[in-house]
Amino acid sequence: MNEILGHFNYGIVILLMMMGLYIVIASSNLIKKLIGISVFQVSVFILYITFGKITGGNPPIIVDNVDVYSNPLPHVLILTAIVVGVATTSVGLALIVRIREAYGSTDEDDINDIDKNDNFYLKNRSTT
Amino acid sequence: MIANLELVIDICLLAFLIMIVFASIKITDLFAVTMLFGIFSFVSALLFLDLDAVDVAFTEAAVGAGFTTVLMLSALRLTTRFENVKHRHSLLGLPIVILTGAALLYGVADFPNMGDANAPIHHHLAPDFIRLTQQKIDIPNIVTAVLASFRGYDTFGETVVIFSAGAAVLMLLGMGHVERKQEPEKNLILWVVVKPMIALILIFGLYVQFHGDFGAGGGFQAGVIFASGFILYSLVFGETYARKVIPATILPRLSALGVLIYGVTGLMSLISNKPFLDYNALSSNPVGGQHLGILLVEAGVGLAVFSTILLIYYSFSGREVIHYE
Amino acid sequence: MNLMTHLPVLIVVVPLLSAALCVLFNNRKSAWLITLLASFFCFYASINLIQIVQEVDVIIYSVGGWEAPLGIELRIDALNALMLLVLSGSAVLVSIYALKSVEKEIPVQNQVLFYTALLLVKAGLIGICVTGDAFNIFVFLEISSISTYALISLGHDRRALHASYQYLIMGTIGATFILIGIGFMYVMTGTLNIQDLSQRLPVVADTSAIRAAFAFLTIGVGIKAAMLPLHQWLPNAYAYSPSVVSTFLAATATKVAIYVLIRFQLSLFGIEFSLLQMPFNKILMILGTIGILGGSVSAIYQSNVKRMLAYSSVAQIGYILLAIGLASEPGFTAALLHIFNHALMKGTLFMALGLIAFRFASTELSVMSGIGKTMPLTMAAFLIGGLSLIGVPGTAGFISKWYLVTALLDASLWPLALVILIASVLTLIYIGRVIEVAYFQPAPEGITQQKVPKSMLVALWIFALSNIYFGLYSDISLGISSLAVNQLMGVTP
Amino acid sequence: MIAAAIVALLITLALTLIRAFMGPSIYDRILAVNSFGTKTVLFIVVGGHALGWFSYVDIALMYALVNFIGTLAVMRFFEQYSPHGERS
Amino acid sequence: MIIIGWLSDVCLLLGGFLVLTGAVGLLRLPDFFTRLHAASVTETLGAVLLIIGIMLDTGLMLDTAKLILLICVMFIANPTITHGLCRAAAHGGIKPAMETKSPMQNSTPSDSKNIYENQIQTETGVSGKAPK
Repeated sequence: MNEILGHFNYGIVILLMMMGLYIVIASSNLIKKLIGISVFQVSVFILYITFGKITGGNPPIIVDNVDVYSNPLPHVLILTAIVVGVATTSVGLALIVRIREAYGSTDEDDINDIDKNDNFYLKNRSTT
Repeated sequence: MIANLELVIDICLLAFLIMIVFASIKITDLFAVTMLFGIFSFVSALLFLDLDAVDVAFTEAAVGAGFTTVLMLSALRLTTRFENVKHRHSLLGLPIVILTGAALLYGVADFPNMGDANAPIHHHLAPDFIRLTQQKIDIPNIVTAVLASFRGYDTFGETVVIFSAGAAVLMLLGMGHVERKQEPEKNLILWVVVKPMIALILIFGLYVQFHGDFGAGGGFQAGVIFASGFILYSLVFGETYARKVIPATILPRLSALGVLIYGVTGLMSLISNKPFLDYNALSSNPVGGQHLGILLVEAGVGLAVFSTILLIYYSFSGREVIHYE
Repeated sequence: MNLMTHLPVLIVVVPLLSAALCVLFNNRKSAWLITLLASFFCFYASINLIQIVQEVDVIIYSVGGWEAPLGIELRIDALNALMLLVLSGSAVLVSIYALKSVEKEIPVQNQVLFYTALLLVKAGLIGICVTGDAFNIFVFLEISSISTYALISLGHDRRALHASYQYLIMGTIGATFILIGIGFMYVMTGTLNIQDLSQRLPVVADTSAIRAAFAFLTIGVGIKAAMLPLHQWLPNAYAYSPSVVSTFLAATATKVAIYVLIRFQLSLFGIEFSLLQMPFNKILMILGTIGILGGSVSAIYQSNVKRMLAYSSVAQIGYILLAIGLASEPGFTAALLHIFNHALMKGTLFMALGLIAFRFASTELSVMSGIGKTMPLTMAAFLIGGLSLIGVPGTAGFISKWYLVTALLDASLWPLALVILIASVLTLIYIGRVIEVAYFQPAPEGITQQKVPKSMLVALWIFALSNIYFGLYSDISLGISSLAVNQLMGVTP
Repeated sequence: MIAAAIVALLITLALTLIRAFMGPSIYDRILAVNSFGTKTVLFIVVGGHALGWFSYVDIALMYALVNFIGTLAVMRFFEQYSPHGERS
Repeated sequence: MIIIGWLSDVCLLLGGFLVLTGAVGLLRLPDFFTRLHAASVTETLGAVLLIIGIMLDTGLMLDTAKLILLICVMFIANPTITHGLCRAAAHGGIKPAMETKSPMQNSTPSDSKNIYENQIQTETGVSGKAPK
């Protein structure tokens, strides 16, 4: 029983990761894909933090008469990873705004169709 | 009583997360999905708090729920609102997702149980960090000590990441210009309430910046809180006034300045032939040097994050909406 | 404060801070000057580092004054030195080349930020090649990726935006897979330092967590290195980006990802675990051969020469993966040699295309008819690059193909050697298509001798001549590669 | 008694979440999200006191501010999509 | 001392009860404005009661001062948001249920659904096609 309870958190976090990945692959809307990627990243952060936890341990802030601290290293890594995630999301959203203005739509399949007849048009354009 | 209470909270929060993500798959109105993502960040920040990660909860709430939601909304303003459902290709997605899920579960099977004290990660580096922070750096918050001093090079890389994101968004969208006719119409109650709130937010930002060594806080969180103070000002009083308070032209220079502050603090230790980012060289007694170094570095990070986030917000909200009728 | 001891960190910090300086001064000319000075400094630093490495085998520099497993250490051995030489060399030539090409292709208000992003990509890639800490690789990978997304999206064609978005989605998923892999390794061993990990991994090697970590790391790095099934982002990203960006990316970006693959396979997991126990050498060989044939065949059917070269890059990466898959000493030497030579080849070809784009604002094959006469110097350099790609004796391409074929024959895999020859013929076909259009078709009348900016021609010809130089005297490239392989195979530097 | 308050808050969070999913119009969703945010702040205060989380008051204060800004942003950006709001 | 402990327990109980009724109201009430009313009123008072309960329990410490600040922030922020939301909804075309129909029919929550359905339909026609 203790084995299953110990791994319960990991199971749920993996389920979250897979839902995030599913959103990225299944949705054809560009913004929905970005939200899927953010969900995927946040669930990886939760996985990292569940490593660092000690049951009965205190947050890694030194207080007298306490000696069991949970591990500070995953927290440092995740602070870096959160900022990386926000940076990627903001660049992605800027790209989507530009794509919307250039193509007129934020749907992956519409954009692929417009690309296809762009290529066709460019290929047999007579040279100047 | 405490143990099973934590277990109940843990299970409920995880259940909330699953429900939120499941709902955001189903809903096609992107406004609602963005708001659900806001709650998703809030609940995951709660979970971090429950798992003793105080700093991470602070950052996730400030950056995830605060800034990302506002950013996605300003992006939605410029693009369409509804998702085109008939283009769903779930048959392609399912096999890949199931395969990765199986690989993850296979990998997780050998992990030590969650929270048991004799897992390998608690015996190799963590005790040294805790011991050395007390002896050499002597500040209560070990996470800030590890972030700024032990792995200061990582945080330098991270400040450059936020700086490069600012440069990238500036390249894509430009600084934006505001002479839109439609400013937010005058809402007296909001105006009266928001004025003291902004003062409170800015003071709270300063408190978080310098409280980083003792409790939850630090450069990133303070930068984001400062920026959301100005974002609130521009939301309520309109973009033209906000750009009068802080013009968009100086923001890229400020974020470059933040990165330079961080870099120069590191280079100063090179003068006395110590390695890069070694704060012991900054002043006579090493512990004082560490404190000074961490203070300077956090100030650099705070400045870089504040100016970049405000810059990104200005680029998005200063852009014209193009109609495709 | 003597400079020599601090070179490993300065080679990363100088480009980063000069990128910040570019934004601070916010003036186009000074931005280009800062980029040039930073590139020259990095080139000078990498040459010194190579000399130091040849004497002292490994340079260890612990940042922040904290010892290895606690703090982050920069570890430079022969493999890093080779990568640094490739990176800073092509960076110098690209920054010389960039002045005129940027003025023509990039809108005025974005030029300062273009140089900033270019410096950030260079610093990110150098940062990856220098650091000895697994998580630090992830951070610097993100620095270079975010700036690469911005740079690719600056292409004049709207498809550049879509290509950059697809690269962003694939790249972020790849980076998150790398994060998962590092997390799994951290849970089982408790450390992030590559050297420390390589000592602690054998104890836990047969657990499922480490195998999953190996799989996730390989897939994550595979996406960045455009390994075969994960390469869809590369053709569009290289074809539609501005010419300066595609030149620099083609010469360096995927090579750095392959360096990370080698670093993880050999020094982190050790040869017997990564290549033999997990049947990865067979997978690499299969992926390599499919990449070679698939890339070359699809390159033939491209009408846009840049896309053609992008597909040929996928094929060349197939060569490198095949060489790694051999898991033998000559195999790794051939792989490192090809990383070095491929940077030279692709640099020449993409720079020549950049000149054509400078003149005709498009790299479609139909535009290039009769260019042999109107732009003789450019096409001559293109010809040298093409011959080197095919592997004609006397060029750098021949050296790496020769060592690859001998390595294959040592491992008595003569059918694969046959594949290499077939691929060379395929390369001859698609390079021949361009040469035939350029030299044997009449130039449309009214197009006279074209004056092309001197700085771009100088950079192009330095690349072309270095192709030939390293074809004839391969002592530098061969020397460093074999030193690197001895260190890697010795595995305990 | 604090455990009872925590359980009550958890149930409230769940109910608010259901309203956020079901909400027919967008305004119901904005309302549900805002009240979810305020309930989270309360949950932190009560949970922090009961389970001894460290510096829970700072985090609660920060949550309240971020939730205020987020909801204001949603209303501000949604103005243009409502039928009467003229497109900016 | 016992009185303070007893008092804080009462506050906590009352606060919890109020917050719970607010959430139930949020679910059960038929129309947007009634839900808005239910959610915000109970929230503000419930918040004050809960935080006072906690303050009584922590006694005189730095945290208590911060909790007072938190009460002030929530006391100001919450009603403003409710006011803003109500204005936006009225401005945005949501009609209170009674106005459109006679009191008899609008008791079933289902028909308040179709008021919003046609409103959402009008909006989906907004996304346009590419300018050639």
